[in-house]
Amino acid sequence: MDYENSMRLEIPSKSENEAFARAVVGAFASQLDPTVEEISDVRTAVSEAVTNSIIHGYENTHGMILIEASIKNNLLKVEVTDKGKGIEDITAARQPLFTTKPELERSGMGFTVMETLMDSVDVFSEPGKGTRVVMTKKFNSIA
Amino acid sequence: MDYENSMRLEIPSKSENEAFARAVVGAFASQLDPTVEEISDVRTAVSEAVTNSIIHGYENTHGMILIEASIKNNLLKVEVTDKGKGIEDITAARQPLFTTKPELERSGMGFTVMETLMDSVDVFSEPGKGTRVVMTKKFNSIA
Amino acid sequence: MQLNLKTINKTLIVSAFGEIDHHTSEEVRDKIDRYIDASSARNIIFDFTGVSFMDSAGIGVIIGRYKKISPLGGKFAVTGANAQVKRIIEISGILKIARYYDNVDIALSNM
Amino acid sequence: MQLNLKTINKTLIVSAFGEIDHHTSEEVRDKIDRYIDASSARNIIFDFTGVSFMDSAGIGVIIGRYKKISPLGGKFAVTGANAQVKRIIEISGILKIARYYDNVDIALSNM
Ligand SMILES: Nc1ncnc2c1ncn2[C@@H]1O[C@H](COP(=O)(O)OP(=O)(O)O)[C@@H](O)[C@H]1O
Ligand SMILES: Nc1ncnc2c1ncn2[C@@H]1O[C@H](COP(=O)(O)OP(=O)(O)O)[C@@H](O)[C@H]1O
Repeated sequence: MDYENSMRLEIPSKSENEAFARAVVGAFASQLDPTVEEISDVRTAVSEAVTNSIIHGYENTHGMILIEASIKNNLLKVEVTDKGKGIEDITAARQPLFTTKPELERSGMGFTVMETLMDSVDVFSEPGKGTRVVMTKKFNSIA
Repeated sequence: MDYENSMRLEIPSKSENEAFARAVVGAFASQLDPTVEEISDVRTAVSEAVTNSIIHGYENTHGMILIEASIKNNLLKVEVTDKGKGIEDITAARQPLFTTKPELERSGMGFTVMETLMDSVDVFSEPGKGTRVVMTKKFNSIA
Repeated sequence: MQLNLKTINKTLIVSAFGEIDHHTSEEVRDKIDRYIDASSARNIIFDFTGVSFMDSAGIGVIIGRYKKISPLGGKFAVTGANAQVKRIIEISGILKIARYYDNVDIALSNM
Repeated sequence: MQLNLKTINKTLIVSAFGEIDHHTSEEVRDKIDRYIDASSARNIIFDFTGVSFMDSAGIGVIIGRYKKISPLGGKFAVTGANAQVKRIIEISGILKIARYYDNVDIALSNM
């Protein structure tokens, strides 16, 4: 039987919304009857992507972040989109330890964390236009 | 000091999203450092409004529900909007025990619950166009 | 939605677990009605000890079951509600048709 | 973000409570740095027993403190992480610069 659901959340780029964003996607994913670990992985990956939009995309100025999630059977897709400054070199940005904000003590591990915890991570970005991170994860709890 | 935040959530009119919608607004309201009772009140009111959009607005057909919430200092505003069938007589609809779906064992207490638990409830509706319920609640936990 | 149903002295004790809303209420209703039809229960105790959340959909379920058993002269009680559920029960006026008891044992001794 | 800081035998024990992300990390960082500057601590134990969630912002905090104390020859340990926090610690490669111990007592006896 095919099961489908979706959500679309818009929030302002405030750092207190990092916790809110991961809570929302975690609650959405809970329909998949996930294990604690699966939910943790999704919450962590969302936290990384949303934080990046706040710090790097909007550089702590005001902007909106769009978080879309959809479920198709046991596959979760999460997209985090900002209209911020964008990424010059996506391949470089995805390298472990690469960061353009060392002064903020960023570890450069955000993309690495997303890639490790999710099954796929795609990054679409254009300097001056914004960034979209598309992540998927297959949940094993329901077949 | 002025504190502001907002969120905008769109979900399809599926009954399993009733629990998700109240969880999201509950998580959003938790910034207000609420009491357990304040959070319960908001969760319950959101559950009523979203359920009404699903059952009465879209009559269990497919449609989108928009849930907007904003915080200004200690005031929470929640708006639930559907593009469903609308309400002919809003005054009648708000009466306790009034329901157009007795066959679904609706108690007709939805609006009464919202009015009791929130500080204000405004209903805007046009037959054939849709319904918007606007609710506010002042949280006492932060001054 | 987990539901435990058992009969003691012609009183059906319904113990629900989880959240009762429109989404879960249909299953609750169907299970109770099938049980009532197959049993000799006359009275009903709704035990909410395991219910973390209920909205007016739950009220509809309670009133519906009341309508089903009251013609046969059955008694009706609710027990074990947390603060949120109690609030809904109070707002709904259900306490005009059902008595509230702290727990199932006290309710049973009043049936 | 609640933080408990204490020094035992020149080892600073940082016990954090709650969720460590970009939003909360600044406060964590500032509190630790002020404490280090005012104390005679040489080593640091990060105790995560009270931390329910951490993302890579927490890694930044740990590495930053490591850079602060390592020139003085200090030792570095992390303890008490739940499964989610442990995952982040593993992914980050932090275990190349810090040892992991199950609890603070064991960590202390290895400082
Ligand atoms: N949403 C975004 N907008 C603009 N730049 C971004 C965005 N996300 C990531 N980046 C860039 O990619 C780099 C690496 O990101 P990441 O691996 O998450 O590490 P960190 O956030 O610790 O810097 C960032 O330093 C930044 O330059
Ligand atoms: N979103 C909506 N769209 C259309 N009609 C609605 C909507 N919300 C409420 N109504 C109408 O108002 C009536 C009363 O609503 P309510 O007090 O919540 O009771 P109930 O949902 O139990 O019927 C409903 O029976 C319905 O006719």
